[in-house]
Amino acid sequence: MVTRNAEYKLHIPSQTDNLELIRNFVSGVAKKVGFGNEDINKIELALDEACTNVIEHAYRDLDKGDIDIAIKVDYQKFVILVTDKGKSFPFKELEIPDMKQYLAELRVGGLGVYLMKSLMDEVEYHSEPGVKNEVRMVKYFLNKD
Amino acid sequence: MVTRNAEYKLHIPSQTDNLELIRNFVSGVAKKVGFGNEDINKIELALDEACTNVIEHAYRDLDKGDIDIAIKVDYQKFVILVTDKGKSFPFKELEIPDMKQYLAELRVGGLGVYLMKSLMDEVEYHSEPGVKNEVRMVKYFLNKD
Amino acid sequence: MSAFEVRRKDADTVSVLYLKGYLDAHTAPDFEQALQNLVDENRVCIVVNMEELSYISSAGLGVFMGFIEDIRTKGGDIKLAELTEKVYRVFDLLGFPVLYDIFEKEMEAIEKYKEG
Amino acid sequence: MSAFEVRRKDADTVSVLYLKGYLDAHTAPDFEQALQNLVDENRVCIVVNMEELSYISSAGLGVFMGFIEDIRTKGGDIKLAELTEKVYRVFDLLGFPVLYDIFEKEMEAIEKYKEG
Ligand SMILES: Nc1ncnc2c1ncn2[C@@H]1O[C@H](COP(=O)(O)OP(=O)(O)O)[C@@H](O)[C@H]1O
Ligand SMILES: Nc1ncnc2c1ncn2[C@@H]1O[C@H](COP(=O)(O)OP(=O)(O)O)[C@@H](O)[C@H]1O
Repeated sequence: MVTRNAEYKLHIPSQTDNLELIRNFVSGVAKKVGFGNEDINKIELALDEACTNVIEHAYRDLDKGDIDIAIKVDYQKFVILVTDKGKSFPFKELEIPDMKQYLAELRVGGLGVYLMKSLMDEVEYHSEPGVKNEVRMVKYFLNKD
Repeated sequence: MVTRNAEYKLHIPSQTDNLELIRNFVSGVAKKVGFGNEDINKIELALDEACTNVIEHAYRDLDKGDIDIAIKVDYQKFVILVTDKGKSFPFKELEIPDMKQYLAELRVGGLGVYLMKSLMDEVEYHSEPGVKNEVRMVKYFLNKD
Repeated sequence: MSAFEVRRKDADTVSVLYLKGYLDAHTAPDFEQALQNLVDENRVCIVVNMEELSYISSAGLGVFMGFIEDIRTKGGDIKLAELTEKVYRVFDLLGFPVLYDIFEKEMEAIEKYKEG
Repeated sequence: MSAFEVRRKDADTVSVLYLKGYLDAHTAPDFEQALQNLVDENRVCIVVNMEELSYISSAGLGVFMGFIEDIRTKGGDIKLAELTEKVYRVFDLLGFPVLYDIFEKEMEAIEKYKEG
């Protein structure tokens, strides 16, 4: 029996050597709530990308920082909130690459947000500058159970 | 390089089908901070026992509850705090079984706290009745690094 | 989800239960049920093969303790075989080897029933 | 910790890098270093065998993109071989098969260099 309507939270230092723990956490919860392997892999990668950005950009100039990951599950959807207290950025102005052009020009980097958007059903960014920044990603349960 | 001086937290619904996630969380952190396999296994089992007790005793009569697990690591020790908001119990009055007698009498159950104490260097229980209960377990780093 | 599985093999008067995965408070009821079925069928010469058991907590140990008296009264036993080092360490920590026959190989446990 | 490993095998003019484990922002520098070493030795006919690679994120993909131009300018290439389905899906999602030769078998990738 799959249990939904629950909240899982992980609080973890902002370091790349914690990405594996973060992936294991989210894939464990995603498996538990009934996602298949393909969706589990997508969710895992999307969260890795979101956290990598927090580590490498939001906390770039800081010695230390923490990442808070909250997973809220209800009967329709799987919501991941990634919160940091580092630097904010203008998410809406971010230029999402056209992959054909990207590859033709042999560009490097700048694929994280593109991946997040491709892998999840919804990706949003909210910032209260100086307080916290939050990435919100949603995956809906479809044709499941 | 092993990073110490950090805090990891997991917030999770009080259900036995979350024990696997809990074990993966703590063994991931224990591995990361440099414990060997034998210690990782001990820490994993001790936390399973502490959480099983919260699920089966502290929240026994409640439909729902949450467990908060905090791991605080510094250069000397690995501290696990397990917090619940369920029923408290008189930890100090608990009779710890004499295993010889226990086995001779073919007794059943009542091994959880005994195991926690055998596996960890320190085990304490604090309760603020009606507010929260907390199990605190410590494992020291010895002859490591 | 298949975090834990019990398979069963009946060989003559001996029944072998193969445990696989994680035996904890969540999965212990499955193991309990498998033992209960054996008792109900009066098949009380039991070997528990733990070659593929990767984890056991006190909830799992409790299942052994919960059945041993009844099964021995009925003239049977629960013998353990092929424990990994990790799982053996938990049994050993609690002194279980005093109470349970533990064998390296499943075959040895089965033979033991035939001898006695 | 060995969450990620790169091994290397030189066969004639071709060098094969074997990736194992998780290629993410933490481990990408190891892969980068292995490619840099090859470039420094002017060994630019490269096959990356990903049979044992269980995970890749954009940090890993970035390493491929970071070297491909320089390596092709030098007359070499990075060819990919033996991707698991999970890893292939990430490459595919981003359209990488347009830019990189991907082979089922390492041998095929090596042969391709020999052909010319
Ligand atoms: N969480 C974040 N905090 C601050 N800046 C960010 C964050 N995420 C993305 N950015 C900015 O957006 C850019 C694009 O991000 P992304 O698509 O993930 O690619 P990459 O991280 O490889 O540059 C980054 O280079 C960075 O400037
Ligand atoms: N976290 C807890 N909250 C409430 N009661 C507890 C808790 N932990 C242990 N107890 C009480 O202490 C007893 C002994 O616990 P334990 O040694 O773990 O064995 P068991 O859980 O198998 O009974 C339990 O039966 C229960 O009454």
